[in-house]
Amino acid sequence: MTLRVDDLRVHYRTLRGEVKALDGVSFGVGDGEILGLAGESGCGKTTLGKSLIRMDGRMRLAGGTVSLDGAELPIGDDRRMNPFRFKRVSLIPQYSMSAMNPTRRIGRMITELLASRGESVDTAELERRLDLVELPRDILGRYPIELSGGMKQRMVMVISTLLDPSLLIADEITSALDVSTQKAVARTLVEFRDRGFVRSMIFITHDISLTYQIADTIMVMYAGRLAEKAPASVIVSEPRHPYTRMLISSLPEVGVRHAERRLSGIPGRPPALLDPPQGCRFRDRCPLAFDRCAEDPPPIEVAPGHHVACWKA
Amino acid sequence: MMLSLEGVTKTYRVGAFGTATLTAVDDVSLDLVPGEVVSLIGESGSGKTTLGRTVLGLLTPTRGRITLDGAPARPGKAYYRHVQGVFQDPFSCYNPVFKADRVIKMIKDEYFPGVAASEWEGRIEKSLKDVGLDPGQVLGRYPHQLSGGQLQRLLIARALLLDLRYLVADEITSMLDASTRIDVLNLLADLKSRGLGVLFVTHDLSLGNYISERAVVLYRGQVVESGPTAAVFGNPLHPYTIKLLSSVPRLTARWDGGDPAVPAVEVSAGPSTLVEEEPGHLVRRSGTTLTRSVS
Amino acid sequence: MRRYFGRKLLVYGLTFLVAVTINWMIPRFMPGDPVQSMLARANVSQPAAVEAMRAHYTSLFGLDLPLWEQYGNFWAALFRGDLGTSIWLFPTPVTDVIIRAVPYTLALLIPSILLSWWAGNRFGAFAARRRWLDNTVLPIGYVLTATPYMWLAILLAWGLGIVAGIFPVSGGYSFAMRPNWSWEFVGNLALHWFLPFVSLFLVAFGGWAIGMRNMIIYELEADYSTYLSSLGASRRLIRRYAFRNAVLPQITGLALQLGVLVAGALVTEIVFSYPGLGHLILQAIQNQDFFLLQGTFLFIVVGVLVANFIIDIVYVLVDPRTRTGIGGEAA
Amino acid sequence: MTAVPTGRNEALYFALRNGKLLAGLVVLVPLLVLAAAAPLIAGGDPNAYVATPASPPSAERWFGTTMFGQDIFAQFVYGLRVTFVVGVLGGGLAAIIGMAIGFTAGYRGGLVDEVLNMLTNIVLVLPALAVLLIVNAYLGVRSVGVQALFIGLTSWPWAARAIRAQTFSLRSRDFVDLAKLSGVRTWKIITREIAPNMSSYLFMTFILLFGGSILIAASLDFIGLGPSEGVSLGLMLNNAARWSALHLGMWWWFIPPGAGITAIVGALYVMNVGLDEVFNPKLREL
Repeated sequence: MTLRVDDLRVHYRTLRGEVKALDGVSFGVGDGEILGLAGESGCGKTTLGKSLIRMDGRMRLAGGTVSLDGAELPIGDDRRMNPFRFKRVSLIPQYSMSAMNPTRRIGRMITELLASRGESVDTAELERRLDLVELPRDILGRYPIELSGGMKQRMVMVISTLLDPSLLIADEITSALDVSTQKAVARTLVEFRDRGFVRSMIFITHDISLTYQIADTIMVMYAGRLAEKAPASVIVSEPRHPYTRMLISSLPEVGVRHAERRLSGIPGRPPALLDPPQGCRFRDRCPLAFDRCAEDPPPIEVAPGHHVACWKA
Repeated sequence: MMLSLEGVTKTYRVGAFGTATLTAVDDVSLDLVPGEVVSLIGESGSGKTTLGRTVLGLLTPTRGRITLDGAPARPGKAYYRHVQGVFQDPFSCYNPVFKADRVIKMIKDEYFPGVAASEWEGRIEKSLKDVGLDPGQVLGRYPHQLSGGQLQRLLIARALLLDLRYLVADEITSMLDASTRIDVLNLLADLKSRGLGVLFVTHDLSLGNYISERAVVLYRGQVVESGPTAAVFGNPLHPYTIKLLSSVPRLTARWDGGDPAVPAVEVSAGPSTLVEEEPGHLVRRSGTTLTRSVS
Repeated sequence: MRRYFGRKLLVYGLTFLVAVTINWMIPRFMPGDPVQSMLARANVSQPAAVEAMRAHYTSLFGLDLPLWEQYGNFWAALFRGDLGTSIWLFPTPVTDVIIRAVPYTLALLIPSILLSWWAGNRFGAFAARRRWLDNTVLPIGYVLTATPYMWLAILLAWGLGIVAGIFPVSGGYSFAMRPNWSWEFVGNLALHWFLPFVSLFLVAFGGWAIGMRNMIIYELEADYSTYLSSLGASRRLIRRYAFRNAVLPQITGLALQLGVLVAGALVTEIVFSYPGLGHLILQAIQNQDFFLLQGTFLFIVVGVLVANFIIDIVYVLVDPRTRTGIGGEAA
Repeated sequence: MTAVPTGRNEALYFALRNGKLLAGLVVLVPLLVLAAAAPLIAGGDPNAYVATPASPPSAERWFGTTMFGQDIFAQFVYGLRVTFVVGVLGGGLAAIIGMAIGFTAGYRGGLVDEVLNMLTNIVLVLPALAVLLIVNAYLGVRSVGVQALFIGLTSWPWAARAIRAQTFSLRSRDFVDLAKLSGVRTWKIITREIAPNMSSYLFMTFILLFGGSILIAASLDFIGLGPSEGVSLGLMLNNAARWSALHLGMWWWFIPPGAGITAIVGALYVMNVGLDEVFNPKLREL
């Protein structure tokens, strides 16, 4: 098990109080595993991704532990976390288009970044990886503004994985891309894993169909908690949590026509996390809800590798 | 009442002193009829949004014309009474310093200054009901207090207050969550069945496929394929459409099942024309070859 | 890039044209016969000077000539370097008077602008995100930028000059001395230079420090800073990048502030009777020497334009984005 | 955690809790009151010769007298009046010109923008004080109003530039398109849709222009090109310098006017930062 997260709680400080963005999440990511983290806006998936590498100033670790390769990750301590970043945990951010310093040549920026981490550039390896993602080698002598959007995206992917981290967090990296580019990027991520540039990966996206294409396991989150986690094909074909089921059945697949089959969404909105309700958080929107749902449903392993947090599962 | 586009072209001047031109939309012809959803499908740079904005009169076509019921469309109250738009980012559509229902008040001020308050309230209520909104939940609130889905519905309700015939829906669901966007799509479909014509602009093929009667695929400003949705999606003929369809992530099949042999999309520099391959199903072919190679 | 400089030069050229036109036109707005009223206002005792004025004004306003010809004559005189004759220092040509004063003004302006810019940026960047420094520096910075240049000059002259008696408070060098290249004279020059310099430096310093502090906070929150932090880059590297990127708008800011800085130098010189352009302006006003005033005005405008252009060049050298983006060489 | 109100009250809520804004007001409001009440406090003519010349501050003459025996406190409070008037008129006029040009250029774009931008850049690089020197020297400035007029006419460019940039980015927001689709006319879109979105920004621009006008006016007065009638803080400095207050050690003559200007302008700047924090949630300290 590469990554082990136990009862992680992360809160956002706001003027109105603490928003419990992550409220007790536990899961693991195995060696060589790509975990797809799916959910709708506000479910805590981005918070989870950020927590594992760098919390921003408004985030606070409220509890729980994270361990990577058997060692504890001091995620709540910015300074002690630093040695782990880049080398053990790395990130491909949402904002690849603006992730590089606009006034430095890319090659120089990489050299300086590595030097500040006490590493030096393995030019041959770097060039091999540029070849792999089909970037010209002279890109290192260019400024970010000279690159197209797709090139920046690939360049950031190469930079982030340069030190072969154990865990890579890819946060919504395809959401701004066209479908054809999205496919190429997603496949490159798989290739990075296959070649051992990264050991395991958390692929965060709101698009379950896309996650399904590359993830080994999919974890669906709802309102700061885990709803369901299972092998990708199981999530898609035999979801057990009512939220997962309703979510998947609301997706119009190519071939589904309104005239033939009218899909429906999930009525209602997720609860506010400033003061989340007791019990199952999906209760208000759930057609199957019953008395017991007033108690928190713990995630239960209903089948090997298939965890569901629902009393009806 | 038909909304038709004839040879609409939009070019921008770019570069130093406008020496270079960029053709965003290239000779697009299209008819919209009541009770039909036409989806305009394309990736970024395809010109779909430019075309949508041109139909709304927010951009002036460089060449070609847009007519409503035979009369040339001119931006102004007369045209906007019948043709309205909803855009991608619901939060950007509302002036953040005002309450959300200001979009409705604007319609009252500009179109119905004489209507009595009580009657107007009744109209608002009806139109909110039509889009599935509870007046108590949306009126008098600030935009940030409402969800993306509610905001989009409110914009549609706003348009319905007018004598609306056509709606340009530009990526209206792409900022919404999966569980709510389908309801907005269903709403469009319902309005269609009540006689509204919808131009549904999207990059998402599955959404276009879900609600539209006809589909138009745009690539670099040109229509590369158009026809009945079932034909375009069931039997795509242009290499670009085929590639696009194969790239869409699906829940029924994984990519690593292997790609179909996708022919390279030729960037046709030479002249090309739309050829009718099946009844109503047009495909762009370069002028010289008329072979039906891909199927 | 050629287009970038082309536009800039066009603006500067037009600005110069506007400045010259203002210079030519303003006297025409004086009520009544401009020549008469000008002569009436000038309290000149020397008859020769009055004659010179009359001759110049008549050629300037050339009452019988059509307007465009008058305007043309004005430009022609300008290109000959003829700005008229000073009334105050009759019969020295205005150009000579100005050229004698310019070195003093430049000696004040250039070091105070460059040093305050450099030090202010360093200090602002250092103070940003260090709570107690931020809370002390910021108010001081605001008070400094809000201080009228002449008032700070007066305070310094009073405190360090009159009360403490360390520095002289008047003139460019002691009355007893004649300009020469001895160490003694240079030392004397420096002593007289110091207070006006410090006064200019301090006011400008406050502004740059505040500007930098705000810019660097913005840069430290930019995506590239967040990305570098996420990859565990050292604070030093992140701050270095942020500083460099925050300096760019400060360069533009320098161009925007030039007018204010020059104005500051003028009034500071007046306080210290420092023999630069500011001093000339005061004398010109007190002696109703309009030629001198107009000549000084043109000199200042040209100086500011040249400085602007230099800043433009520096900016292009420092910011790669202007080179690639504007040059249209982007891949 | 106390409850935080929503919407418009939010701004007021944070304004009342913003130290910088309050500190600025604490300095500014008393000065404003003093200026408004000048005739009540200081009698009719601030330039009247009322007391022993060159006497230092005393219980009777708080700020002492000039070397001609004028009451410096009386001059100070009347000078404050002029300073505020110059700030409001000059800053106000500059703000109006800046808004007119900024909104037009930013909203219309294209050729209109090119031309206005060129004009803005020209006035921007022209050193304002130098222009004012020439204009004032030739035409003579008798009243504060005329002085403010000239200052306003020369100090708008940066404001126009900033407003143009803001308008430019707001213009492409969808709510502007939506207003167009509602048939709202252009000027109404600018005043009702775009301007309210930057009202805080416009207000801050005005504050900076206000402070800037005061400083320019003070410099002009100091050089001797100020209004020929009345009294102003800059003119007091001019008199003090001209009559060698410095060498005579009459510190009470030159300290109050400069301190007055610094206090007003400094308070405005600090308030500006405070307002920025009030209106911009990102800057609010947690």
